[in-house]
Amino acid sequence: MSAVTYLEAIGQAIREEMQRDEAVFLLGEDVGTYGGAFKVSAGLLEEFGSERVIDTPMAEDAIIGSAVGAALMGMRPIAEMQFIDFITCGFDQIINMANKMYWRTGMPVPMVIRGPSGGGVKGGPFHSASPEAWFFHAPGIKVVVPSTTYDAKGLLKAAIRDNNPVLYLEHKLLYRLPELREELPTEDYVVPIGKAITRREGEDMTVLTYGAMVHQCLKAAQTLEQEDDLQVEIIDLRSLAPLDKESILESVKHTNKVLIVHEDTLTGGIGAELAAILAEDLFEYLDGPITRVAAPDAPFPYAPPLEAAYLPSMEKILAAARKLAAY
Amino acid sequence: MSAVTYLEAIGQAIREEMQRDEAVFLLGEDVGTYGGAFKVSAGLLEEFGSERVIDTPMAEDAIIGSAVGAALMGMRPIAEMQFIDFITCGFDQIINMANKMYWRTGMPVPMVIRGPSGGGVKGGPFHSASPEAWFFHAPGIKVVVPSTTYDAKGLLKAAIRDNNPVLYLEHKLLYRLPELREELPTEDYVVPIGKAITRREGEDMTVLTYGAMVHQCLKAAQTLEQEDDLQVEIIDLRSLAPLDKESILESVKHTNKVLIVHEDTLTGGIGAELAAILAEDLFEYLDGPITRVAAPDAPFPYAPPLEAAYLPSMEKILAAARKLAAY
Amino acid sequence: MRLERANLLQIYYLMRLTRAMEDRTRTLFLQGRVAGGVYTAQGHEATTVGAAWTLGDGDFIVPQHRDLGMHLTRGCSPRAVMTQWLARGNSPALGRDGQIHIGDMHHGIVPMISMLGESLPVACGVALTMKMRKRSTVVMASMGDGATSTGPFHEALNFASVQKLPIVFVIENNGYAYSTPTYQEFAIADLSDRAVAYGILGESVDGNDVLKVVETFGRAVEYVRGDKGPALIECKTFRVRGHSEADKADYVPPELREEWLAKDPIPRFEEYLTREQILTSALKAEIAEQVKAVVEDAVNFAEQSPAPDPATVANYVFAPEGPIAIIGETGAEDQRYINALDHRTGKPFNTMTDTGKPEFVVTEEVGRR
Amino acid sequence: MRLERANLLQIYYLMRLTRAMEDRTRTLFLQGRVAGGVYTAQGHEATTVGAAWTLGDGDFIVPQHRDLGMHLTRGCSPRAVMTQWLARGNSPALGRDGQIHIGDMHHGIVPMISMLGESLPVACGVALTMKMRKRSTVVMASMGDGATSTGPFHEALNFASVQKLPIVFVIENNGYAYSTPTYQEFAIADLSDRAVAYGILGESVDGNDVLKVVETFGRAVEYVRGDKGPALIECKTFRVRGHSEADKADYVPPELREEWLAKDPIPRFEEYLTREQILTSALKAEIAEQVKAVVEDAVNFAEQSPAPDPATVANYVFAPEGPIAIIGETGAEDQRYINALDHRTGKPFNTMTDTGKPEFVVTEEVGRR
Ligand SMILES: Cc1ncc(C[n+]2csc(CCOP(=O)(O)OP(=O)(O)O)c2C)c(N)n1
Ligand SMILES: Cc1ncc(C[n+]2csc(CCOP(=O)(O)OP(=O)(O)O)c2C)c(N)n1
Ligand SMILES: [Mg+2]
Ligand SMILES: [Mg+2]
Repeated sequence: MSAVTYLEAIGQAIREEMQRDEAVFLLGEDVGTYGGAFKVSAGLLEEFGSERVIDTPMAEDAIIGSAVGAALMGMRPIAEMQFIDFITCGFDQIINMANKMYWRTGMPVPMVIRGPSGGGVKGGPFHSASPEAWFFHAPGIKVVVPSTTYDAKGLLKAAIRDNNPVLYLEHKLLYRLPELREELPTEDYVVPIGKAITRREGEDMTVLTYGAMVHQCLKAAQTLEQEDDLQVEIIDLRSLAPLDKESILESVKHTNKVLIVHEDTLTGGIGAELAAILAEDLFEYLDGPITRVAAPDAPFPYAPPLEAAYLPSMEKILAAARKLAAY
Repeated sequence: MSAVTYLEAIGQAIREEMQRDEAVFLLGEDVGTYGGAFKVSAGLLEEFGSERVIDTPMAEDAIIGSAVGAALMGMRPIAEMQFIDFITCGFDQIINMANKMYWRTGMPVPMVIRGPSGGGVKGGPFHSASPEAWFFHAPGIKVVVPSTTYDAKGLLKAAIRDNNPVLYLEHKLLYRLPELREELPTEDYVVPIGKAITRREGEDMTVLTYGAMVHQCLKAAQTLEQEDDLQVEIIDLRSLAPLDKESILESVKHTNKVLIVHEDTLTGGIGAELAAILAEDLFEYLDGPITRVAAPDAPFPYAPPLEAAYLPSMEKILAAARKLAAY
Repeated sequence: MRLERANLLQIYYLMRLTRAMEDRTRTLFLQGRVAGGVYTAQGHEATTVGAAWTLGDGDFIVPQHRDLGMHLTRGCSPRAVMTQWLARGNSPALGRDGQIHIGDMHHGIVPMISMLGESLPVACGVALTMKMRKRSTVVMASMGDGATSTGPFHEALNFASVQKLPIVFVIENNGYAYSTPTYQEFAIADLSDRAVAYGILGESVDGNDVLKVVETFGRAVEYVRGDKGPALIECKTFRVRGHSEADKADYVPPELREEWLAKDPIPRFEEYLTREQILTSALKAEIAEQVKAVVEDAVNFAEQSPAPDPATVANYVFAPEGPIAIIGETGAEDQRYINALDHRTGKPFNTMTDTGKPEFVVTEEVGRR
Repeated sequence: MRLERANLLQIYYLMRLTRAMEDRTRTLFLQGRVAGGVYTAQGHEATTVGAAWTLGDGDFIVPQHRDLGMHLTRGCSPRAVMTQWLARGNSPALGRDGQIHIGDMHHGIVPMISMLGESLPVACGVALTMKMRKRSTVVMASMGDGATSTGPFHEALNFASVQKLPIVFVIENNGYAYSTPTYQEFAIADLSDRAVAYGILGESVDGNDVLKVVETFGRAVEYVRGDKGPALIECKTFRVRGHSEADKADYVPPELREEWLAKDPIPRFEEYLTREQILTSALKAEIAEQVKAVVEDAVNFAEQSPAPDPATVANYVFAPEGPIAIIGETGAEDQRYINALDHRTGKPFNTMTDTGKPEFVVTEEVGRR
């Protein structure tokens, strides 16, 4: 058993679930013969055949809609968006068909929609999306965002076994990151949906973040400890819907300061709801303004210097944390 | 000149703008011969002909995409969604085509997308949508929400004259409400996009709201004055994107308490961003928790008793306001 | 497909029942007892009943808003339909959704949503499952002429054709999409020509002639069941009333409506049955009685049913944990499997049960095929 | 359409220029000087150049990711293309977008987005405007075979057919959608058969034979210009390289690639031109020189161009207030009208200017047709 990448962990989860449960199958563009645009599903067609690993035409609404139909039949489809950006082409099928089905008919829709999300790889305006906020605001679908190789596998298994639509957002920047290589347990495991995890303990402030930004924040925390003698607690949300309110509130109750960091744009992002919850529930506990660091309210840019300026940088995170610490 | 309804004001705005500028035209399902599902565009086909009032096939992506193409040519299309719920069927065309066009190519896309939104008319899960939050979180489109007959006309004229995509959300509950009948100025006027308006002044707390909820909140304010001797200030946001931060901050700075009310679901709604802005910018000013009253995180229900329980009621607003006032 | 006397009478009964249920729904609406919009399909009965009639056990329908006839033919309970129209707490959607947005996967009915066209990709998923599970069952997915203009229509038909899915696509071309006449919807004469774009079987049929409909779909279903890939059948019919009860439909030329009223599928079928001495005036009266009784029973049942509990409005947004059996396979009817019962009510799904006695006598003889 | 000697040479020049620009882009990518993905279209040159060649003043193209040949044929500047590939601050997208997501409404080019299929409804809007403005101009909207599987394809073609819009839809069927072979994309032999679904003109042509392409599109453009409604032309060609430079395309059977490499449109056309004694070896060498010079100029220009200013990344999300003239009408070139200049740069749009001298001599003789 050797260390695997974040990307390999995703492939492992799909393979093991398909081996475990014949109701599980994969469909999407180029997921079979090609093994997926990023090779996430390499080898699956060979192992499971073309009925369970389906190369579809370029038609996101049909991919998602077919997944809904199969899920209603009791299957557990995994619908891949070649890039998560293309989820906008099947938006209605998710919002109105999948999300509202159980609530209005009592019939579960156990399906996963997954695909490469996030920036940092020069993908430009149409291959760098962070679509979580739209679905976070669409009752009926769960949204998970793994930041580690262990979580990538465990959260995907949990998503596949969940009896509801789950949007699984894998971050393409983490796919092959050497520092994320990890030896995974040989035995089957899941990371429960709805549970955040504390990546670093500290008393001076709580940082709420998820996805690739978790690593950015961990680096910042080290600097803050060394240069400012600040102990920053870092909470990796892992699951955005449902949100682990408990862990969030508990942490902020003892740090009394909160910094929210996400890669998605600021206005109306996940950070807005986090801030709103804290401002309402922990009014008496806050010793400083709830601070957010996020991408500016603009589309995602292509040119390297623009992308660098767009994404939340170490500098921005450090500056925000120091300002907050000063309260 | 006689008092007109909110619905008639919308029709007037379209007619007058089409008379004023031949670049303006209307397209959508049943907008011509039928005059629109709610008769908003009654008479326009007769006045302007079938080239400027276009009955389209049932195809939202084509409707919105055609509007984008015409707008790029310098026309000013008004694309109607028969019910705003169907905007999810053209979502990609808005998010990726319209919204990002000016930013990445420098070429403006002067277009309006409008349609009946909101609940309270027994429309059920698919005819009661409040889609503002998704677009509020999609840089490149403006979002306006008229609550009065005067604004219905003035904001639509401003939207048509704007050089960007504008989502104009008319509330179907207000269409023919007798108490909203109003005599409108005979001369041309616009309500500038990006400016909120104070519907009622008060010192005890600020209520931030928009759309049909403005009227609900005004009623609540009266009760609070009579029964609790509370002076509630009510700000009708009118424009969600861009947001009139200035007016919001100014009001809360002198009331020091804020209650946010919207018809859309709670989590990730507009209220989340409002709370986040206030929690960050007015940390020292708040004398009570930022409180939100909104629909629960569930799809929109059909049965009258369920709809009544789902929408923010007078009772809920009063209870929240009283709890907040007690701080 | 061969039709016994009993079958013919059953079909006639179902057409009458469909018409009567909708007439009654309309009355309830006019009495202010139905909230929101009411969509009926007078004139579609030959198409909806005739097409659905050709299906067998394990087959699925993916009906749309004019397809009450399909629901009833596939055994959906009139009581369920009326509880839904009256938004009762025991309706298939618990009052959360209305109209005939009714479905029950355990009985082969996929629930629709208002976004027309979107059910077609879902039909592909159902058929894909049948294929994966090596079944010989088929899916019948219907749509209006208007729905053929939507993107999902194209994506679904194309995907179905590539995967050779066992789906009979039914186009109920009733001349209008709301107020929009077909010539403003598409530039071809026969929508079945769209089959050419997918290399699948395409045919158009007189949708007001129930015998032709049964014959055509009998063949189409057989073809599709034979793994030959999907079929696209256009039924030419007409929406003789408004789009909804709020629509006076004055955009329809009176002579055109007259022309189609004259082609009303029920009298047409009645004529045939009488000519063939299958339908005697006595039997006709008896059937009328039966229909009346079933409709009354459904309305009474619905009116005596409880209103939904407002306290539950935000509940059941997510399905609970637990095993899920594949529909139609071992365990699927087992209540331990969460898709075998409605967890919101703790009761099994009931769209097909409580069919409201007295049932039409002839059905006893032959059952639902 | 009749082609003078000069036209033939101009077409040949443009095909060579297109191939050379892409070869050079690939080298730049391999040198790590192009960020992200690089998509080229070796083998498409006869289709892209030939089709676009048949257009005239005021006509529009709605190109996709394989259509550099259309851009160049319609006069888009090689310099603009290279600044875009190298993400310079003076590129058409100011470095905010990349690849050939280049457009300039003032010069008849609609910018694409990555969501394939979505440009087709936009083409309808452009054509609708031409119709409203009573123009005799046309739109040429292209797509790959894969894009014909999308919902927007269907919605656009249907809407265009109902409105009889002046659009020539071009399908560049290159055998694959990324790694997906056509038989997994659709179940028909000729995509032009999809014209039947819309009652419009449909034709398939050898996309590697530039003379056939010019002839076919010459007719199609004329037909469409004559208010007969849209046309759908399938060009059968092949993507002889990978989907992007990251794709080794080992899913393509070698013999199939060989077969198509043998049909390379450039040598084929060269052969013809030589046989007809239009292309002498001297002229061929001269053209090669010209092409080389233009490409070098474009690369040098791009490399000397400034990088985008990070400080501006969040600027210009919204267009400023001000009058907008309708493209092609009085005032549209007037800089007071905001769509006549790029307000982000304060300069007029420049995708068609700075064409990078020295220009190929024959162009002087005849200009662009
Ligand atoms: C995607 C979508 N867009 C718009 C509507 C609004 N709408 C409701 S019914 C209708 C016309 C449907 O026509 P058709 O498909 O022919 O069905 P019919 O009502 O004629 O049976 C429209 C446009 C809808 N339901 N779904
Ligand atoms: C709507 C959409 N879904 C998915 C993709 C991802 N993708 C990029 S290119 C491609 C294949 C396109 O094939 P085709 O249309 O034949 O064009 P080609 O690259 O072969 O010229 C896919 C699936 C996309 N760009 N757009
Ligand atoms: Mg119809
Ligand atoms: Mg291709």
